[in-house]
This record gives sequence, C-alpha cells and structure tokens, in this order.
Amino acid sequence: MNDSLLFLIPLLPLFCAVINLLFGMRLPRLFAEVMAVTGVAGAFALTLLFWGHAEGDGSRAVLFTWLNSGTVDISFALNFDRLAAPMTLMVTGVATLIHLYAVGYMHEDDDYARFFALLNLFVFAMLAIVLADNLLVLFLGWEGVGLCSYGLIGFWYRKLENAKAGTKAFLVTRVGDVFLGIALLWLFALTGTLSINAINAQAAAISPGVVIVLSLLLLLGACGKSAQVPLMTWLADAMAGPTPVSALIHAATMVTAGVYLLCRFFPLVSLSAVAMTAITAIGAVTAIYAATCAMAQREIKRVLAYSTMSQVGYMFMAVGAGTVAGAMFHLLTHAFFKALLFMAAGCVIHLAGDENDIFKMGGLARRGPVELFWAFLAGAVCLAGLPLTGGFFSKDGILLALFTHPDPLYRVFWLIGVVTALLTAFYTFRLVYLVFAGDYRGTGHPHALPLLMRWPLWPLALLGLAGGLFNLPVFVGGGEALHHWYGTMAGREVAASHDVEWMLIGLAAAIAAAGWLAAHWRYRGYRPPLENPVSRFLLSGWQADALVDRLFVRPFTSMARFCSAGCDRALLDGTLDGLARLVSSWGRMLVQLTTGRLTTYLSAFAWGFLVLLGWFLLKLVNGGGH
Amino acid sequence: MMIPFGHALAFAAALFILGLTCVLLRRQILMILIGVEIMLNAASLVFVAASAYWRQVDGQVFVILLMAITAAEVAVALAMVVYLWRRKRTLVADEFNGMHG
Amino acid sequence: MNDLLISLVLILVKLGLILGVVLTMAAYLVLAERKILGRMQLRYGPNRIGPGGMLQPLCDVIKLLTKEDFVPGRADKWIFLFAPGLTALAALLSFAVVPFSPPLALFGREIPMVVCDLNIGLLYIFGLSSLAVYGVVLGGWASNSKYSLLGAMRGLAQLVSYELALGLALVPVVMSAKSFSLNAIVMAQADWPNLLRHPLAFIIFMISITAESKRTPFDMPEAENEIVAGYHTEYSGMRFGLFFVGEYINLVVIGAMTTVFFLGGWHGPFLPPVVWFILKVLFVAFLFIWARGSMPRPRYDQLMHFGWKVLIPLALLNVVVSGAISLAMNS
Amino acid sequence: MTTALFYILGIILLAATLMCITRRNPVHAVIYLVAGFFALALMFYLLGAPLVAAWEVIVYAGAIMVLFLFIIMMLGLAPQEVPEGPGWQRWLPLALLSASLMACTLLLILEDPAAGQKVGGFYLAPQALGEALFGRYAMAVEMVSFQLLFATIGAYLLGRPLPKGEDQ
Repeated sequence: MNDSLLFLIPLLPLFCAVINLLFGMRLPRLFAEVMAVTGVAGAFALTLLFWGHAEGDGSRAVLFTWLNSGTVDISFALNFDRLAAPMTLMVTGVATLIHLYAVGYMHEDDDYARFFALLNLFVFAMLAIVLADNLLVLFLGWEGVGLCSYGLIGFWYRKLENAKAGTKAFLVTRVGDVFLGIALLWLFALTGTLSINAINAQAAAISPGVVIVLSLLLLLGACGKSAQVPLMTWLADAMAGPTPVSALIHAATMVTAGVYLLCRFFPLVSLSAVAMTAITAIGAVTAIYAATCAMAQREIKRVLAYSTMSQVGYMFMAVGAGTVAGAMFHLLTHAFFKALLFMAAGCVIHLAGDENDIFKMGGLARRGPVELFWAFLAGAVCLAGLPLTGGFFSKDGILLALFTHPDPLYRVFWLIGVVTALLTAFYTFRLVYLVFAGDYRGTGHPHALPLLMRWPLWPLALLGLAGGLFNLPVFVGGGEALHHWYGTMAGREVAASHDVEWMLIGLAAAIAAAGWLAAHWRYRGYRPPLENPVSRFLLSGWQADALVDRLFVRPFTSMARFCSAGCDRALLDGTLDGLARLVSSWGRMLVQLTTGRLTTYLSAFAWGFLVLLGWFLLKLVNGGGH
Repeated sequence: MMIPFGHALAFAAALFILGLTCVLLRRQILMILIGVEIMLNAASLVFVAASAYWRQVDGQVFVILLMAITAAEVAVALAMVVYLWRRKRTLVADEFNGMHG
Repeated sequence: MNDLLISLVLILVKLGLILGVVLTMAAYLVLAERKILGRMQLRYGPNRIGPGGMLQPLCDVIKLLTKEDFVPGRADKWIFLFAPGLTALAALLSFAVVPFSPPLALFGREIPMVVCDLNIGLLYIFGLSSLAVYGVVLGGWASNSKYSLLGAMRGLAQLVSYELALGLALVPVVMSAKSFSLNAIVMAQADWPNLLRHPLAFIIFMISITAESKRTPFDMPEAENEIVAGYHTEYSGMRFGLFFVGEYINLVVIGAMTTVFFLGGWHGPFLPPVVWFILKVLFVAFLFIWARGSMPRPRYDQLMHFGWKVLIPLALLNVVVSGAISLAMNS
Repeated sequence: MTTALFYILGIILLAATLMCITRRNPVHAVIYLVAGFFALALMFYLLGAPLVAAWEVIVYAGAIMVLFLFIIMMLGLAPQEVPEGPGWQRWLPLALLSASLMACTLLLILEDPAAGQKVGGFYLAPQALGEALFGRYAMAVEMVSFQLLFATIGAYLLGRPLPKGEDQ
C-alpha cells in the first residue's frame, strides 16, 4: 500500500457527502443510505489496511501544496502515526455503526439526504482533525466539526428551540475556537512552521512563560469543543438533535477532540506544570459538576450528556496527570459504551413514544425487546465502572495516575475523582431503575423498532464490556497493550506498588457497588422527582446559563446598547445627520438650477463652452498662437 | 484647387455657429436636433480639410466614423421624439420639464 | 485649349446622345408596357395612332403638355412644383456614370463611352437614388392631401428599408471588381457575368430594386385601389407627366444598372457592344413589365417585414459568405 | 476655377443653413439643410475626399434627413409659432460665443502661419480609405458598429406602444 493512499480515509466520506449534498434528493433513498454507510465503512476498512503504516514514526502523505507564500509552505498533509491510528479506527468504526443505526432511525424522515451528507461531512472533518499533519488542516477539521454539529443539532430547524440549541452550540464552541486560533497563530509566529510534529520538537526552545500561556490557550480551545467548564453550557442543549447525532458527535467523537488536541500537543503542554495542573483542575471541576447535575436531570439524553461531560473531565484529568495512554484508553472505552448508551436511549425513546422524561417511563424492560435492556445495562455497568468492564479499567488507570502523582495537590483531584465515581454509579443506576424497573408511567404509544436500530448495539456492547482486555494492567496479568503501542507517546510512566494498585481497585469496586446500592435503595420502587431548591439548582446545571447570562450576555448587551444608543445614534448619527442636513439644504439651493428645461441646460452648456473658448483665446493672444 | 487652410476652417466655424444658434434659439426638439447635425457637419468639414492639409487618411476615416455615430444618435433621438410626442402631443422642448429639481 | 474644347464637345455630344436615347426609350417603354400588358390580358393595347400605335407616345406628350397645370389650394406651392422635376432629374443624372460600350478609338484618341467615369460611380448612383426619394416624399407631402401623404410615407419607408438591402447586395459585386467604378465593374465581368458568380446577390438586388422603383408588386406608394394614386394623386398635366416619365426613365436606369452590375455590361459575342448593352437593358425592362402583368400586391406590413427580417439578414449573410469565398480564392 | 467653386459652394452652404435654421416649417428647414449638405458634399469632393462626399449624400441626405422628414410627416407637425421672443438671456451667450469663436478662427488664420498654407491637390482614392478603415481603425469600426446595434435596440424599445394609462 502506498502512503499517499492514506488520503482515501478522509476523502471517501467527503466524496459521499458531496454526492449526497448535490444529488441526494434525486437519487433513490436506498442509494443515499447505502452510499453514506459505505463511505464510512470504507474508511474503516482502509484504516485497518493501513494499520501497519502507523508503527514507528508513522507515515506522512502530502496531497497538494495548500499555501506557498514566502517562507510559508503549507501542504495539505496527513500524518498517520501511533496516536492517530487507534483514534481513526475508533472514529470510523463507531461512525459506521452509528450510520447503520441512523438508517433505521431516520427511516421516516424525508430530509435524509441532508442528514447523511452532514453526517459524512462530519466524519471527514473529524478525520481531518485526527490525521492532521499541520495546524491548518487541524483547524479546517476543527471548524468543520463545529459547522456539521451546528447543522445536525439544528437538523429539525423548523422547531425554534432546536435552531437555538444549534446556534448556542456553535457560538459557545466558537469562543473556544478563538483561543485555539490565537494559540495556533502564536505557535506559527514562534516556530515559523505549522507542522505539529515540528512544533512539538521545538517546544523545549520556547520560553516557559509563553508555554504556560500557550498551553492555557490550547486548554481553553479544547474546553470549547469538549464542553468543559467554563464552556460547557452547550452540550446539554445539543441533545435537541437526532439521537444518532448525539451518539456520534456528542458522545464518541467531537467532544473528545479537545482531549485529542491536548494529547497531540502533549510534548508542548507537559513542559509546564502549571498548565498540567490547570488541565487536571478543569477536568476535576467538570467531572464533579457534571456528575452532580446528572443526578437531578429528568430527560434521558440530558443525563447521558452530563455523564459525557463528566467522563471527558476524567480524560482531561488523565492528560493533566501526564498519562496520554490513560486518557486515550478512557477515550476509546468511553466512545464505545457512550455511543451504545445513546443509541439504546434512542431505542428507549422510541419505545416510550417519543417521551424523554425518565419519570414518565418505567417498566420498559418488559415492554420492549429484552435484548435492549441487556444492551443498555451493558453500557450502564461500563459507565458506572463495575469491576471487569472496560470502563472500570480505564477509569481505574486514571485514578491510579492521579493518586501516584508526586504533587500532593493531585490527591485532592484524586478524591474528587473518587467522589465523582460514586456519583456516576449512583446516577447511572438511577437511570436504569427509572427507565426499566417498575411499571410503565407514561402515556405514549411505542414506535416500532427497526432491526437496524437494534443490532448495531451488540458490537458496541461487546467492545464496551471487553474493552478493558486491550489494556489490562500488568498486576492482574494483562499486557498493557495500549501503553506499549503508544510507546514514547504514552506520557508519564505510572508506577506504583501492587499493594496500592490492589487497594485502589478494591476502592473503585467498592465505590461502584456503593453507588449501585444507593440507587437501589432510592429507586427500587418509584419515587417522584424531588422538588427542593437543591434539585432545581442541579437540574438547571448549577444555573450555568443564568450565570453566563449575568456575567457575559447582559453586560455585553448593555455595552452594545450604549454603543448603539450613545455612540452610534447620538454621536455619530447626530454628526452625520447634521452634515447631511447641511448638505441637503445646500442641495435644495442648487436644485433651483435644475429647471428640467432643455433650453436652460443648453445655454448653460454654451456658457461653459464660452469659458473654455475664452481661456483658449487668452492663451492664443498671449502665446502668439503656439 | 488651392485655398488657404484657414478659409476652410473659417467656413467650418461659421457653419458651427449657425448650428449652435439653431440649438440655442430654437425651441422645437426637432430643430434642436437639426442644429446638432449642422454642428457635426462643421466638425466633418474641419476633419476633411485637415486630412487634405496633412495629406493623411485619418481625417476622412474619422468623418466616416462620425457619420455612423450620427446615424446611431439620430435613430435614438428620433425614437425619443416620437415617444415624447406620444406623451404630450407637443415637441416644444420646454414643455418637458418633468426632471426639474 | 484645343484639347479642352474637344473634350467639352465630346461630353456634350455624349450627353445629347444619351438624353435622346434614354428619353426615346422611356417613351417607347410606356408604349411597350401598355402593349405587353394588353397582350397578357388578352387585348390589343394602343394600336390606332401610327403603324401599330407607334406614334402613341407623341400624342400622350402633347396631351399632357396642353392640360391645365393645377395646384391644390392649400398645397405648399414651391415644393409641389419642383418635386416632380427632382424625380426625373435624379433618374436622368444617373446615366452620367453608366458605361455603355468599351472605349472607342476615334481620330487617334481614346474616347471613353461614358460621360464621366467616376471612381465612385456606384456610390454616385446611390446618392442620386436617395435624392429621388425626395421627389416622392416632398410631392406627396406638399399636396396637402391625405392619400398623397400616405403614399409619400409608404414610399419613404419602403425606399429607406430596401436601399439597405440593395446596397448590401452590391457589396459582393464591388468586392469582385475591387472598385466602385462602373467601368471597372464591367471590365471585371469579361469572363463571366456576376449573375453566375453571385446569384443570391442578384436575386436580392432584383427584389430590392423593384421595391426601390416602386413597381409592381411593390407599388404600395401608388396603390390605386388603396390610396387612389398615392403621392401623385393631386398632380396633373406635365407635372404628372414628369413623375410618369421619371418612372420610365428609372426603368431604363434599373435596366442599365442590372446590366452593368450583374449581366456583364456590354460584354457579349458577335454583336457590337452597344447593341448588347441595349438588348440587355430592354430584356430587364421586359422582366419588370412581365412581373407587373403577373404578380399580385402584398400587404404593406408584409412588405416591411420581408425587407427587414428576410432580405437584409440574407444580404448580410451573402456579404460574409462571398467575402470569405473570395478571401479563400485569393490566398 | 475649382477654387472659385469652393468659395461659391461655401457661400451656398452657409446661406442654405441660415435659411434652414430660420424656417418655421420643419419640412422647409430640412429641404434647405439637404441643399446645404449637397454643397458640403461637393466641398468634400473638392478637398480630395470623394468617398466621404458620396457618403455625405447617401447617409446625411439619403438616410438621416429622410428620417427627419418621416418623423415630421408621421407626427403631422404643423409650422410652429415661436412661443416667445428670444430674450437677452438666450442671445447673450450665443453672441459672445459666436464672437469669440470667430475671433479664435480669425486669430488662427491671421497669426498661425500654418493656417495660411494652401490646401489642395490632394486626392484620396476610396481603396486607401477602405484599407485605413478596416486596417488601422478596425477596432473603432467594431465599436461604432456595436453602437449602431445598441442604438437600434434602444430605438426599438422606445418605439414600442406605451403601456396603458401612460398616454396623456
């Protein structure tokens, strides 16, 4: 296989997206669907074929020169290395399953061509981020996923709230993008290159103060895409989009782009202890914040959205603790089980007759196909971190890394992680009990579940449950395959005595069990939602929207009002209006000259000619004719 | 035939003044147009005389082009005359002052 | 001085000769037309005066001369009076540039058989034909009569429209002769006449020259069953006669033009050149009389549509194609 | 002899034009103008421009003036009474302009040695003019022909019947 064929991986989805965009509505529906799935599945197959190219230093492919101006020479290049390969495989693999699911999910929607085109385009943009060799390609993908996410969240744009949710996601992530943009330009100004590998190689030469600022800028950019505090408010609202979108974009891929970005720039970011601490702190705050919010949510997808934020917070903590492999491990397992949970949630909503509120569900284990319950449960135990599941091992690895960090401050983060794990187990089983146990409390009529919505759950369930096997810690007899794969890119070596490791594993298992038991005690029988200030506070996500409104939107609005009324209207408009009035009064005087009569104009013309002629005559007399 | 160049110019100037007089004094649009034609012909006379004076072909070429342009101008102008007549049933130029300020 | 005198005398002689021949031909064309039309309509035509009616034109002239020269009350007198003369004059002046024979060697001099071999002869004829328009237009307008004015305006629109096609039809002729001089055009047809070289141009020329001369089927300006007699409704006596004679002089002019431009002028075997020339002119005149005897009159708007939408585009196309062909032949 | 002819033609030209611009009846004005153009055409011929002379007759007398006549007749224009006597505002610029124009010309003729030089004996064959027109000035010819095309379209658009209600 030729390296340059790497391009087929991102270009295949792009090609299908373009075809669907241009001709989708004119082609048979089946054709559009098959092509969309084929595009992504083809990319998946190609990734498998190219797997070997990622070993060592990876392989690089240049498609064409994008910009060439002076010393700047930017080519459209892809870099398929050890960090990118598993991510690519995950993105294409999960996306293939979600595309299949989407075919079933969207089978009653008439606007399928736009949907699949956007979905494919999203996969292309995500692959551009993952495979980017330089910052420009990365930024292209970065903005591309934002655009596709905007289009997909507001897919049913005829409902105002959906369109608003799309706009909100777009704008909030844009705040992060601005910081990322600044960071990228600054990096370019410092190093004179846009190649990520070259920048990482030169990172040590950058002065430490600048590194801190750069890392914080990158962190803020990552926060925007990954919905971390303080740019987290968009993700919960983004659940307005179709469920496959939630599964693909808001669980498996796009929200992890921030983590991936930090991993990409790990050699740069890890130079600064302050930045690393900040990353961990943001991850920890987000993890506990989202976990508390999730405990009070009533809509099934919002619970999952907050849990996503919480889990991505774990990944940030892992990066902050220095273990790229740990972060990527959790990223991968999380992608599997969270996509599974979202897709299963989509099935649940179908069964409940388009009802989102978990307090109006119940008893769905008996109402629906039994395998749905088992699939959902598989995802739930992974999320809750019950021992031996994939989620358990990946989360445990992160907690271990935090615990063993030399800085004592990280013990606090570890504690937050542990508490979050407890909360996670609790709200996960709260969800399971409320949805599947007891009697049915809703009024909706179940929709039929297409086959295509059911069977993509199984591979994901398998991967989620057994995902830990890829990276079993050494002390339980595993090979830590992922750590070995990443090699020099894996980050800090997490070393601890076996006693500590066993102790932590035991603690994690106990916590998961405790969470389950608490949920069992609280929700075994149905209890109506609490109506106290605390739960309202948590339900609204700590009033984050109101806070943003107070802190940013209102001051900005009043400033804008001042600019508009004070500066613009009074000062500028006043001055200009005055000038205009002056000019127009002169104009009115001049207007008297335009009588509209041809003869007036002609004689005016004659006078003008006379002046010219007089001047000529004068010159003739003075100059003697020459 | 030998005449001073200036005499040809003098004839042209006189012709031009006559055309100008027509344009400035007559009030009927058609007569104003006729005045324009007279002035154009005065210009043609200068061109032809200059062409003969310098023994160059260019002056005559310009007269030919001038004629073509005049034909275009007259076509549009007369179409407008007909249009104006249909609007107001008169061709007195000062009746059409709808464009006054 | 001697030379100048001789050439002056020669020009005068040529002028007199041409005037005599042309006027006689015009007069007898009237008779010929009446007789041929008579035959076509299965009657005799004039046959009472002279042998076979040969003196009829003379009598007509006498009759017209002795009639009252009537001027309508509210007519524009001066224009009314001089308009018919303009028509006849323009037609007569056209002959100044028509070559009717190769140069004649006489008393050791080369005498060109043309009054004046202008090198812009073709344009000269055009200028005169555009002058002839004024006779019709001013005559019709000055009569201050509804039918006259209608006839005048019809004539004007028709003449202006068809003059374009006429001019365009002659462009290929000029291209193959590389000159505006009629003599040169005739010389260029020594091998074969332009009729064979530019058949489409010939057809366009014939149609537009028919319209130009206001002859049937394009006689709308004087269509007697629509607008009485068109622009000469109010004319009587010799002024009507001038219009009338002018029309037949015009017929001779057309014959001469057709002969010069398309039929090869005086070129022809066996017979002397002058005889060939006159024969060809008479043949063309006969064609026109024939057309008058056998063709219906189209509607006026059809006439204009045909002129602008068929004839002129066709003529333009013909110019382009002929130009391309002659370019290809030369290179 | 031809020199005298040139001056005679010039005087005819000026006289005819003067008559033209003073006629109240537009038809008379056009007739005088055509006569003037004939004189002008002959002047062109004398100045060595036979082709221009022919075109002067064909285009100006044969087409443009005929169009004027056609419009006059179609609209049935009666001799127009002059609405009001020309005031000094109308005469003044004209008088000044004419005076200074004539002054310029006279100065040129008197002062400039070039103006005193003789013109004549020049004859431009039609072929040379055609070669210049379609050789060096081919682009100008194209531009002018486009202008003619646009003028035709413009005239056609202006000549369409008025929409109902716009007619007064």
